[in-house]
Amino acid sequence: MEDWEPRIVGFLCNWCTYGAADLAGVSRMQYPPNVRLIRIPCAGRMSPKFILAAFMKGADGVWVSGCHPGDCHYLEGNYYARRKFALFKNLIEYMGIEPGRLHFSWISSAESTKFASVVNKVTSAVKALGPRKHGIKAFTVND
Amino acid sequence: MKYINIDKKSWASGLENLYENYRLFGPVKNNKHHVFKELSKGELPDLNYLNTLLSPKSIVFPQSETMFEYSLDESKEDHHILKEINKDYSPRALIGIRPCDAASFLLVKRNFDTPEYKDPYWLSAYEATIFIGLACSSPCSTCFCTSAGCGPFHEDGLDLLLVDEGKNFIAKILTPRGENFIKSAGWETEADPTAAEKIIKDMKIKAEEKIASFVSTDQLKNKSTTRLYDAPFWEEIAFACINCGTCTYACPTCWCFDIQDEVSKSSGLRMRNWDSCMFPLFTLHGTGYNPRNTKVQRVRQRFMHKLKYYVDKYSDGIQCVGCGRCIRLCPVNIDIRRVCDIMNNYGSRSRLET
Amino acid sequence: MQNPYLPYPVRIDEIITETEDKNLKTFKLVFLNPDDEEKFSYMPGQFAELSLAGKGEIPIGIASSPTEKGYLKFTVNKVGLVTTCLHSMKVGDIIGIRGPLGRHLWDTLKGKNVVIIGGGFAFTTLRSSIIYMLDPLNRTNFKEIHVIYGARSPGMLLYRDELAEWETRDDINMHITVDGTDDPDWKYNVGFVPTITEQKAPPGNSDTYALICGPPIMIKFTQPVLDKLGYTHNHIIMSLEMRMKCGIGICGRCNIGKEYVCKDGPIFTLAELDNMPKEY
Amino acid sequence: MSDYTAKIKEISARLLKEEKVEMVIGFRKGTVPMMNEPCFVKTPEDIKKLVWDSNCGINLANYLTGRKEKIGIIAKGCDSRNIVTHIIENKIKREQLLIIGVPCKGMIDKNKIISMFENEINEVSENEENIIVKGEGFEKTLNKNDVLQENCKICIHRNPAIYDELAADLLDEQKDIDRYEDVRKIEAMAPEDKWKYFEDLLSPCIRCYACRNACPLCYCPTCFVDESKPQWVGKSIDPTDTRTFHFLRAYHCAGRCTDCGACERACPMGIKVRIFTKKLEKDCLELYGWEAGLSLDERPPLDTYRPDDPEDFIK
Repeated sequence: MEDWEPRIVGFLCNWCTYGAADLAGVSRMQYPPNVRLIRIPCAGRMSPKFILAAFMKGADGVWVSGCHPGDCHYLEGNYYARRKFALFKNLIEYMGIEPGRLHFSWISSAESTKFASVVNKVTSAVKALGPRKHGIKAFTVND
Repeated sequence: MKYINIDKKSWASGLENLYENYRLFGPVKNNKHHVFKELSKGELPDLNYLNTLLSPKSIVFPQSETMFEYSLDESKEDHHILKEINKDYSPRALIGIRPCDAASFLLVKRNFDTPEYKDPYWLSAYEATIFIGLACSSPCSTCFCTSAGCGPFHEDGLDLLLVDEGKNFIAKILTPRGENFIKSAGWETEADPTAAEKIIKDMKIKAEEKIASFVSTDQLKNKSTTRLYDAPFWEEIAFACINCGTCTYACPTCWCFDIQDEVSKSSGLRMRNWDSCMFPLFTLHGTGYNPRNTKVQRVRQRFMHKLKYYVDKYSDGIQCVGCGRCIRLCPVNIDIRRVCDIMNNYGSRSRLET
Repeated sequence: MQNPYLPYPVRIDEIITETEDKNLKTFKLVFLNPDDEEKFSYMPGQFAELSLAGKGEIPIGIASSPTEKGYLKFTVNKVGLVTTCLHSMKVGDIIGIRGPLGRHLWDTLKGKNVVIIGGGFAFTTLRSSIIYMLDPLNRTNFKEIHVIYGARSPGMLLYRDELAEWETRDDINMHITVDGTDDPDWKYNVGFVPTITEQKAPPGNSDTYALICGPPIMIKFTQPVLDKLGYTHNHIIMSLEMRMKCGIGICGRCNIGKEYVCKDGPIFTLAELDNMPKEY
Repeated sequence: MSDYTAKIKEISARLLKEEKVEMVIGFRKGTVPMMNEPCFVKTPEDIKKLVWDSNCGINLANYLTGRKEKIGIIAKGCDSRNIVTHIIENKIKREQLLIIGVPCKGMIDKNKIISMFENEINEVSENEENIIVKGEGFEKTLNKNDVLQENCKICIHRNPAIYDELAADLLDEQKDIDRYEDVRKIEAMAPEDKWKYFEDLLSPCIRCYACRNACPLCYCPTCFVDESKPQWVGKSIDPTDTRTFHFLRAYHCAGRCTDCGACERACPMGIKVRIFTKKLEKDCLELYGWEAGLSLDERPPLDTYRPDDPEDFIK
């Protein structure tokens, strides 16, 4: 397991964290390549189904990132999302998935340094836990 | 007819012998309920039970079953071509099945074994199975087997009938397969046929007397399908229904299934899973149109199928053996006995209250 | 025991986009094992389950005729998961096919006048029937053949080259129609199928059968027209659509009354349908 | 209980007679012990079939979804809270309803009672305090409080939250109840043990969806398990699919669940499915001070926010 690398799915708000990822890229910042990024229109669009589907299909970690409170492009999407995430994070842990596998962050499009640092933190947290032992479905419905 | 006396002291050793030649399945108490499961070596079926929570249909028709496998890897020569899967159809014995459940396999066989098409999965499993019945001396209050074409000592569909006589079982051998089973177990003490016959007959009469609930089915065949279908009572019958699949999943005679593909990277499976006419998805077209879009329509389909369409199609009674599971398990107390009587009496002089 | 759920492997040999909205494509399929073609012996009006590994199966009417050897044709409308995937496939891809499924009524039609009434993309099995009847070996088995076929617009008609060819023949009476068009060169009918049926279809008699296949709304308005023209219900043949899985009358979902649409249909006479619950 | 029934009949008869409602939704006596069947009554002659006893655990709010008539509905505490939720979520209009409130003394746990006896139970009757169980060769009197449904034992809203009529005087609510002892026990487990716990809990599940369908909150036209593009979960009885179903179902009830116990009561396999919804109920209370179905004027917790909501879990 020495050379095991986690696979992490990141869901990023189009208006902030996704921009930060771009900025981090053009600024040639270094961060681990373990995160596969998926752009979503707003943290408020994030459905718990996406997170469970990612875990079910074998993700070692999931990370969701949106705009800082007050900065939502749609004014209040991230406020609603915050409540959804709070309940869902607790539920995921209650289910028996380790706390270090699901992460949330607020990162504005200017915060490329924070972006790189959060990717680092998320990756090392997931890496520390090792591969998942349960809840990966070998055969899934293909769509 | 041949009868064997099985001393309960030799029950365990007999099963031990059988274990060499058969996969054994039997009722086992799991938490609060009895369920049918495969017995491990040395594990004994618990024959001191009223009936299992769910029917034993899953032994022959599993809730989920793989049909084919295939590769999606285009570098492989046979990619995207479905292949049959080797399955274990070695002899298996279903021990302690109630006569009603045994009869259900014969009903269901009509669906899976047709003149035009044979369902290889169901039939292979069915043919691999020998059915060791356990006569029912204390029927439940929800049992109405005697008016649903079978009874507590019914023998159809069985290879062997066990009758619990306290210290021993009398085994009535009904088929050559049953005889092989007995031989394989090493139970050899033949019982006097006349005496055994008498004991079983007396117990049977007693058991049948205990059956306290009945359905009337005599008029179903004569009724017009479309009149029953259009009858006004369905709204009232269906009102309480929540459209869960409990009745259909618990029922020994429900056979509907769905076919689905699941894949893992470049390998795939085609599988089938139980389905239920209670679910809207069952009949939903790709276009979004659903010919059975309402709860009333779905409830009507279930009862019409069991109590009218099947009756018309096969002219051999209703698609129900009277096990009473749907009555006991329905979360909202929809009772097939009541529905059957309403249908049977619809349009007759003494119409029941609807 | 032969496994009726196991599809024959076939290769996509040709893909034709049929209509201007690009939602209908015809797939020409060739059996990988020539023996399988022998086993797949069918008649017009039957259907097959197309099987896409990893996606599932769909029941589709066979658009080719048994008189066309060496391949099968299916015209597929893009609706759900499996058809969408099929539409994205390319020539050379491998799929599966199970069948032929369903019954046909050709014994009844022998020696009779046949009036084919079709609408929209339900014309596929009707095409199969026309090709079959026009085959020189079969044509003498039928008297007059009438075809009333309508679509929303000229660009939505299927098999346009063949329609044009049939128009020129004298052993088939074609009545092509569209709901409307702004094409000044359109030389056929304009109007809904029920109207054209009323104008062009021959009157009903014991020697004449109508085969109808189309959207429910077309069937709903055509049926009274046929009544008026004197067609009795056992001389009107229709095709039902239901969600299906097994296609062989076992899985239970296409049950209507005591019939399974997949096995006992999908073709029924209106007289048969009159005695079945209206649940389709 | 007979006085409850009499009063319910009297009110229902009056509402129908005065044409204030087109139907009354209530219970009729079941065909097996400890079961009553939800039913509707449209004419004064049919009133006689209405009953009320300790076997009316099914949540009748489930039968209101999308109905157009003027309806009289019999509602215990939890039913009334689900009616409030239904009104808030526009599944029924307040003006359509005449709520016949029933201060509820708790419903009995049928499965528990059945499992207490080896033989089949043929008859169950009750009085104010006791449940009398009879079967072949036995008769036993049980203290009703000992055999209540788990959710009824810890119920703190026995009185209807809204009502237009009352079938009895309001009750004193239970005080000093620890509602979440079982949830805390699981929260305290290590992840591995939690996983195992739920694996065992869900192993009997047959995916019949009785829990979902018994729930008045589950009225989505297409449930996520039935969606096909994409299809979120498989249709087999794969344990991962089953677990996903149960947790997502519970999550969809977050801030809406009244712990009426309908799901658990409906489960044919006897799975304690409230353990999922209770976790969310507890978190909604602790994080947002929310209890579902108590007020028509407040938005449920996932339909609103405060700028200073807790966010210490966010980086």
